[in-house]
Amino acid sequence: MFSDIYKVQLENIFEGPMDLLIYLIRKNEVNIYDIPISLITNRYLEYIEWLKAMNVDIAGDFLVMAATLIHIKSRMLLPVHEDSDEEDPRQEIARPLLEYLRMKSAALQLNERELLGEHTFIRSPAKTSGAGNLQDREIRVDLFELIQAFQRIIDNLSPDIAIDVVAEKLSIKDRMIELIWLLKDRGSLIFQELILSLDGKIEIIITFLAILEMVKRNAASIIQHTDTGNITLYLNESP
Amino acid sequence: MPELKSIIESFLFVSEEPLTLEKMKLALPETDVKAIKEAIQMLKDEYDHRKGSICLVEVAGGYQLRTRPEYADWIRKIIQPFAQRLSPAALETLAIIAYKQPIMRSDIEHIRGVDAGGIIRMLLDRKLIKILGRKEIPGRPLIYATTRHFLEIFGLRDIKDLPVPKDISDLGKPTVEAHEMTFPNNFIPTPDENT
Amino acid sequence: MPELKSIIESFLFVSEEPLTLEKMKLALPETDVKAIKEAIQMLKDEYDHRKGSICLVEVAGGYQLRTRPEYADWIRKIIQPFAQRLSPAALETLAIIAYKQPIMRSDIEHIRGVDAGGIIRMLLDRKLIKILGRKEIPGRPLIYATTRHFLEIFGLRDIKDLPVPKDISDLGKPTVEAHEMTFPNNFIPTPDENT
Repeated sequence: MFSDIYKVQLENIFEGPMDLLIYLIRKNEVNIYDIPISLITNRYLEYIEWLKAMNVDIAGDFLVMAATLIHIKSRMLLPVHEDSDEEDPRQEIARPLLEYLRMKSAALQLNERELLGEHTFIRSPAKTSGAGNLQDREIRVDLFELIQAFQRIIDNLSPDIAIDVVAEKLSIKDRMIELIWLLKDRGSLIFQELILSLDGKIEIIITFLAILEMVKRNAASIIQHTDTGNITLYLNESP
Repeated sequence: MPELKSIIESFLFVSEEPLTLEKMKLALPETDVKAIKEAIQMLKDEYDHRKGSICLVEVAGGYQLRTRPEYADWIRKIIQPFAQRLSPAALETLAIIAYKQPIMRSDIEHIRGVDAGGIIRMLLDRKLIKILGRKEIPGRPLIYATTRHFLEIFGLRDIKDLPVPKDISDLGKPTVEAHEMTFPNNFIPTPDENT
Repeated sequence: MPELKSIIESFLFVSEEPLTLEKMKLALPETDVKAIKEAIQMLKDEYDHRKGSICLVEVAGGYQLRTRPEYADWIRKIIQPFAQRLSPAALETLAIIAYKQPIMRSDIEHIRGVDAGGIIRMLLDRKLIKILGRKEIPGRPLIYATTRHFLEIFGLRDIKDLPVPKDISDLGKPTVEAHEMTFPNNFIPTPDENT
């Protein structure tokens, strides 16, 4: 039960490794452009160890950061040539830290604004107002609502109805089967008309490939009319 | 403390329904009813004097800010082009067509379990869906698909961009928020349920 | 015909969301945009002059009537906003999306160093952000951006109106308690010393 309490506390205090790192940098009053990497790494690891000792679940992110710090520390130990233009290994951590701090300050600035619903209020006009001509009204809806609507349907679906969540992908094979089926029904298909009835580039390409495959397999023949230029697709009699 | 008259004005501005004297008194426990009444009268006079489009009326046992009747014709012009929301039923039907297109009406009805004729017609009218052709099966039923306008409405370049429920479930559960900043719900327009 | 200024006032009074110049122009086809703009300015001056509880603000690409901040405490006595709060983590995520949009989830997580799924979903639910589409890279991840509602809530005219984030390198003195992890506002920005 105790571990549960600590778990909650850890998440409240340090939401992620960046927060912990910033805390340690502040606590030790060090310059972010000149981080004493071994001090901070040691403190960081001590903290992780302490958390482990307290039986707290540590998110993987914290361990990744520990590895990053250790890596930087080891790189700092390597001799560096005076005139080398290799950047300070600590940049690897300083840069994201600064970026994170910038975003933190941006969040604070957002929070300091006069917020609608907190500092300032608008009218909530009566819902009865204005029926208008529905036809002309624009629609206000967003994608998230559409997905949620679909999710709702899936959730409420009785188990005997199975539907694929992912939009169906056309396969050349399926298209061939469809074409054969169409040809059996109609006898022939005019290529131009067939293409016009399709929706989207992918469908046209798939259909085209399906026709080529059928001709290659000798399942269908293509004949172009000399006068009209129409290309007609016929089904070959199966042997 | 701001002027009583202005405080009352702010109350009337944010209230959805006519505001009673009792409610105002509750929000202003240290002010007596007589002073509130006087302030309301002053405010009413001010609105009348100013000759703007808004007036203060006594209605349904309370007070309310309203537009003057002379502006009704103008207001109808601005209300009309206002964005409309799709009903949950329409949204669900649209979602089925979007994700399962090309699809026959009977399949839509099979999935939703109810008649879809009216909604399909409405979606056709609104140019959100189109008739793609007929399915070559007995009865040659019409098949439906979404339109270019649909993509525009949802800001999609291509139907392939349509996020699937998995994209959302991958995000996990929404975090429960319990800190600092207040965001009232009651100012976020709620969907019209009356399509 | 009533005064243009008053017609616009009636439009603003009945609108659910910030009203754009374009929409006003559509409702007033015979009036030119310049005249509409002038009338809006006159109305704004009038509201400022009158010193009531209401003001006219330019926000989210449009215009809106709002109560003045001084009245917030009073208003909360008359209406109970269903307080929904944004945690510091949610605010940070929102800030990252606002400043870096359009942005993928992985980029958000890279900056904050933690999973962002739950918060993204909550921000979507609250209509502060939206799915903009997919990025054309392997896996075609969803990309996110802020909404108009975000601008409306935070009182921003447009996304360019966002305050410039300060470069912070001086982390200040540590606070005694780890709980007070939020940073003081009075950081002195020092020049970027990156080499």
